[in-house]
Amino acid sequence: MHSRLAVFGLLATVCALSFAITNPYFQFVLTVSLVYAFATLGLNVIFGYAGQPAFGHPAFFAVGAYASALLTMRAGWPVYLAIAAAGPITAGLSLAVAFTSLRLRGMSFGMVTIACASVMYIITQNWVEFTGGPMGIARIPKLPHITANWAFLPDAPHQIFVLLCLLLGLALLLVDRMMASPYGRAWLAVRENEPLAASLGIAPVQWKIIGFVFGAGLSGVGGALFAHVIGFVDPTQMTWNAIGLFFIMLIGGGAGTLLGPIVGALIFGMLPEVLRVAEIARDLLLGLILVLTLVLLPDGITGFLQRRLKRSAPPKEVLVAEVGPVTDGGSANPSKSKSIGEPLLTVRGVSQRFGGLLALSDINFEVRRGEILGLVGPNGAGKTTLFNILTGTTRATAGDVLFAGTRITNMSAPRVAAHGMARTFQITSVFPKLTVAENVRIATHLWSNRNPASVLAGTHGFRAREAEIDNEVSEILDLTGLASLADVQAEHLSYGSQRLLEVSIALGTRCRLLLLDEPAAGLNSSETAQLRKLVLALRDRGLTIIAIEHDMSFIMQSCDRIIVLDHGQKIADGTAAEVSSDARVIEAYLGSDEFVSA
Amino acid sequence: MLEISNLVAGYGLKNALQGVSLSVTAGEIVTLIGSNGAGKSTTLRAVSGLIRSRSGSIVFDGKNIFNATPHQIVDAGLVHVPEGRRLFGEMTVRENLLLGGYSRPKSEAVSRIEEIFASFPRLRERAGQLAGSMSGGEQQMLAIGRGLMAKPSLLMLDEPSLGLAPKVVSQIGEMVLTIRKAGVTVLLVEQNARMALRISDRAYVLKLGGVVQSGASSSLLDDVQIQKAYLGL
Amino acid sequence: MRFARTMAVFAVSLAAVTAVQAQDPIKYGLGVALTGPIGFMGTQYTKGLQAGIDYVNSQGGIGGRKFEVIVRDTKGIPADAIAVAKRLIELDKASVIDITLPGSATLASQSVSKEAKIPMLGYTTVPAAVDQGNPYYFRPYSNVNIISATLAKVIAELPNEKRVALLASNDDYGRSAIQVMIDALKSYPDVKVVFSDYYERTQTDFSAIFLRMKAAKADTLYLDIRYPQSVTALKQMAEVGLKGTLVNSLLFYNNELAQRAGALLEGAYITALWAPIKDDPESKKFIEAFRKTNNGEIPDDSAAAGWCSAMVIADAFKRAGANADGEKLREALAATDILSPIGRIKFNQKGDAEAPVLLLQFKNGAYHPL
Amino acid sequence: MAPVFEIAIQQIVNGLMVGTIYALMALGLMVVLGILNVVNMAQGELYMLGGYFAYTAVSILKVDYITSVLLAMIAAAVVGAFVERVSVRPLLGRPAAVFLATFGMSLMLKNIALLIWGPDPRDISAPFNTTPLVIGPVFLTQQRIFIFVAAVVVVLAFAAFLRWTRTGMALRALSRDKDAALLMGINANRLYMLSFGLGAGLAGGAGALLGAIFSVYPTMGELPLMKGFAVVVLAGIGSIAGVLVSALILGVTEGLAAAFVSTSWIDVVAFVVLILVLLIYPQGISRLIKRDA
Repeated sequence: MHSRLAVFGLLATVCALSFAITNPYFQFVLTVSLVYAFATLGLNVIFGYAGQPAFGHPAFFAVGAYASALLTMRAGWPVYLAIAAAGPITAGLSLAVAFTSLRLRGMSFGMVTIACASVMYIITQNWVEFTGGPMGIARIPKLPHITANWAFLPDAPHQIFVLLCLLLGLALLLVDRMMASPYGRAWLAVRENEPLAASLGIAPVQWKIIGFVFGAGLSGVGGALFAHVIGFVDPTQMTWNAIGLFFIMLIGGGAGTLLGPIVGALIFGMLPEVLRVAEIARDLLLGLILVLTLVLLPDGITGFLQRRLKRSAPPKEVLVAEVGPVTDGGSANPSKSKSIGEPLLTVRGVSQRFGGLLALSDINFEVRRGEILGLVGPNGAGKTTLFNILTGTTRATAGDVLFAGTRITNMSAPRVAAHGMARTFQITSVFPKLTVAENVRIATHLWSNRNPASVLAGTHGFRAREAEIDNEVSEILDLTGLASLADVQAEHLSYGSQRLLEVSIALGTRCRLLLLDEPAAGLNSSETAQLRKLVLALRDRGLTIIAIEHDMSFIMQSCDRIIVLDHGQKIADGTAAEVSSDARVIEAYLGSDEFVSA
Repeated sequence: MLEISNLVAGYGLKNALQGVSLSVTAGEIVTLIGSNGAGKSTTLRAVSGLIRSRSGSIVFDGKNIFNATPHQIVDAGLVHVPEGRRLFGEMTVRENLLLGGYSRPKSEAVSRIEEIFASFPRLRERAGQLAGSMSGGEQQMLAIGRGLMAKPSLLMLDEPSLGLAPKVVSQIGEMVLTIRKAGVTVLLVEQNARMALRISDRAYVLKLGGVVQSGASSSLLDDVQIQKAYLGL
Repeated sequence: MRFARTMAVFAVSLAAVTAVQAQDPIKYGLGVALTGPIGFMGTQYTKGLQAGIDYVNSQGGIGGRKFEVIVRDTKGIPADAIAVAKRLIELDKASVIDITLPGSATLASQSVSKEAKIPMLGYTTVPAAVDQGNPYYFRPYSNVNIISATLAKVIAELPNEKRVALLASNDDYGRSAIQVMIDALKSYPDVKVVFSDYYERTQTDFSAIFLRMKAAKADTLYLDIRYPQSVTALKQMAEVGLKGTLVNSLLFYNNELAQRAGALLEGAYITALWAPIKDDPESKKFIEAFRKTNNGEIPDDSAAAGWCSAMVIADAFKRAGANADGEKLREALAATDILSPIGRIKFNQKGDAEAPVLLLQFKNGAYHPL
Repeated sequence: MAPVFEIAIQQIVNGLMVGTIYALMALGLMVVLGILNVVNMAQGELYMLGGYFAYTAVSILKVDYITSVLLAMIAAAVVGAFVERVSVRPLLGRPAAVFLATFGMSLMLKNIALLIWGPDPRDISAPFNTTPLVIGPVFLTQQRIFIFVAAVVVVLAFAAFLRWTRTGMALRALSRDKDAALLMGINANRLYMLSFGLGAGLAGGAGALLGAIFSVYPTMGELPLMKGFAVVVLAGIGSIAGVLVSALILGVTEGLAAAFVSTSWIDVVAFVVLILVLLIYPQGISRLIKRDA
């Protein structure tokens, strides 16, 4: 909310500023910078929010420029209609690029987007009949006046300026609305933690593609405006000279924020013009400024200003969740569950081979509705591998998994999640840069309203669902005792609180079966006690739970049943008392007695 | 020889170690035992410089090695054989050993390989084989041999028995004793508590990032406390 | 050495920026590609222009006012050129602008000159430059149409079978050169174009092209390749055993090329905008002035174009008065009729001087006018 | 023999030669990508500097051509190490930032070259007989054979360096398992710098070799960089043989495209091949590329 105000304040200032500037050259530079802001906004979606190094993405700016130029000049479309059409056209082309490149990840993905940008460049350069080739397209109609007689906006430059500010405001509203919807949350989730996102039903590739295409659409509109502002477009707009500038603007301004792309476009968009004083040494300075910005301002100008403005920002202390109302909720009764029902999960003959190593061998068991099942065993026994197979992260070599009557063997992680299974990870896995509440809100993805029309229009149904999500998030945080930390960034939480946050995230999915991977590891005794209460309370609410744990007191006191794995084999299955007296179990844990001191 | 006091270290903002203090005297075998997540491996990683520590002190052979870089620590004669062996599986046994002696001049490393082969004849047989294609026990042997290449005065072994058959575990135990006989001090992290306590002189029990108990290994061996730390019985 | 020279240009431009307006000079705003792939051509043009302006100033300027050249680098990027044109007009208050190289930059920035009603020059031979509906643009040089017509006539008169292969650079200039050439050759029925293609400015290997020309049995070769790429190309032509009469436009006139690939060039027909072997008084004056300001360096055709730009503008101000506004200057320019190193400059309706080109033949290791 | 086949054979031979140069560029990119997990956007400018260094050595220091190539490799390596120190080390762990910082370095290096050597293309004069050798339908010049042989020698030398020397092993170890490598007493920062230096040396060598056939100018590195990228993505990280094969495939494909399609489209060939391979074998390529950002 705060940044939204800042953005519109900034735009209003820029708008007002335009009246103070009378020199047409400065007006021109400012106008072009405003147009660039559309592209940085679009780039920000895929690079800043979804975190994908789409280095070739700014080429879509030029695609939009060509689309609108050709529509007006070849097909005779009205300028504003052509600009509006440039968005979807660019988005359509970007879909093809996204499909080819987003199969790769990280730097390789980045390089392929560059390759795609090069292909587009060569096509525009050589398809002379269509694009005009290296000559470019000249005499593109300028943005027409909306009305000849606006009393308060007499001259054309101001009209266009105000119009651009309004359009940019509209684009910002659009981005803002997306970011406050399941779309934005999915992008952030993919950026912050892909495996966790997948476990919450957010298919990473699909959401990257959506972000890529949405961003390209915005850039395309920007490019179209650019074409009609400067009246010319040619293939050099697709070369690295142009592409690099967009990245300087976004990173310099602050990627991943609402304000950053606008500030970056305004400041760094004008920079090359300011640097004209250096004449032919201009690139030397531009490169130097780029390197210095990256080194000295890692989160751009906006990040730097934010830190200067509120020095308090990153709390030095590690924040700890207070013991929540878990004690009051549910019957914190350590006794056995009363209502153990029919089987919810059936594992049949699951085996997993990694190269020559048999990590799991013919595992069979059932989990009944409302049960808490403990999964224990020494390091390397195959417990986490089993979890990975159940949740679709790893494909089993053999065997079958049935969940609530559906065969989920080797389904992808997001699809397993959609069936109602959620998990936590052995190594703490949260969305570190987001707040506690945002973390949990992301997890509601599967049951949120993702209809694009409802999101954009902000329909009643959409708002009602978002309110329901907010309610559920605060309910979950109350339950897990994190309510007081709702606005703290997850990375600033104590380890114990992060463990609780993981459980909270899993609960956000409204799952039926919860898999906990070493939830108590590293917790102190009071935190462990709190966790135990929470687990029991969840069981009493009807959730079925499987927990991997090394803390035996936790397992003994919480679980209805315990399965012991060793070297990939199930060596025991029974109640706490049965398991703890099993000779094979003791041997597995303490080591064999065979060793004779030398 | 190694003196750790009040060491605080961890990953990200979490402190996996919350003030660990322990010491190792020359010629000893000292073992660290404790449940998963107790901070055993983190202690070794902090000592060898793989993670940065936040506070405390680490003194080795009279030198302050707190937050020194890993190669400085290796140069000082303190070598860490990591959990899971971490061999370079696509390189041969000989190449792995050669890398183990990276801190030494090349000629010295080459002659040192012969010494390692003399103590581990099995490795000589496999010298040209890819490390990744050997059995678990052989891999562990290579990992230890690779650690010895740098001529350490103190060798830190992290879970050498992990994932090995009982018979091989006992061989590893013997190997550790042989190493000590050759004059190398050993700091051993083990999950296989019985084996570790039998071959070591002293032991520290870690829980939640701190030392909860320490003493002569023989006295800890039949202690109920240890059973508790492991099985929660 | 090179560094010192570049720094000198740099210093001159800096000085131009910061120059005090003591004598209130007439400002000539030049936006040119000094960096980027065609930076070396832009640099030559700038030197020629500066030599011309220095010459005019040494003759006392116009009505007591001297000229000042404000140089701004466009990197050869049209979008940059538009910003430069705006800046030159609105901030530097130039009375005339000159957006030179590449042709697309000249094209792109014409709308700026038209809107501000400021006369504009811009060195390019691309035909479309004068078709932008901008009455303020003038081109006091030759153009591709004239060059191609000249060469087409040469080709038609050759005793060959006249199987023509065309090759030019894949940029604004090369694209229009080939298009116009094909059109020009259409009026000679016995001439057959058997091959045409474009090469990249960054291209290093021409052997595929020459092999294909050979396979097409071409005997008359129109190769628009710039030095030093041309040396490589000529060598590769010999490598693949391609033989034929070379018929070329501006780009094969180069003394260094003659030195390094002389034998390969033997018999070639070459057009040039201007060449230092010209011995008319205007050319002599130009060469002398240029060598004085550039350490004895011999100017090339790009430099000659720069010199002509200076002469045309000085003449127009002389007739319109030193304080003429854009409109008056435009009128004066339209009435231009002067002699210059490239010949008589007189603009047609479109503002195109259509200056004649020089036809040369390379024989016995030297260029000879025809 | 039909002219079509003659052209095809000639172009296959030419493509193999061009491919070796691509391999040099790609190896430099790969060694940096494999070890630091970053993309060096200044690689093209190191290629360009290689050309200028060789030019300067031949025309000003008056050394012979082969010495100048070696000098160019060393000088480019020094610049590469400098680039690592200035624009990569402060940003380690932020691959996208490193990408842009090296892009910034590329802008600066291009501009510096322009200020030092000026915008005119320069020629390295190399002492080769220009009369071509004719073997059946194939024309070859001494210079091209030299470039091919030199590039292959450099690739093999590099492979031997990685395979047989202890430093080479350390580099491989660092790219496979950083922590384990550190525990061997390997100084990571020094090797990071070394890997940049090596990559730069390879690029510089390529620039010096090609600069002798074609001219040297400030923007000459842009295209080879792109080709290097294409080869790296095609080949995947970790296999020198894979890089060499991919580079040769790319070179030959481009050569044939130049003969039978049009020269103005050849630069698209690299990228279209890349995209097609990705469409058909997305798994294969992803599997080959081991580490991601």
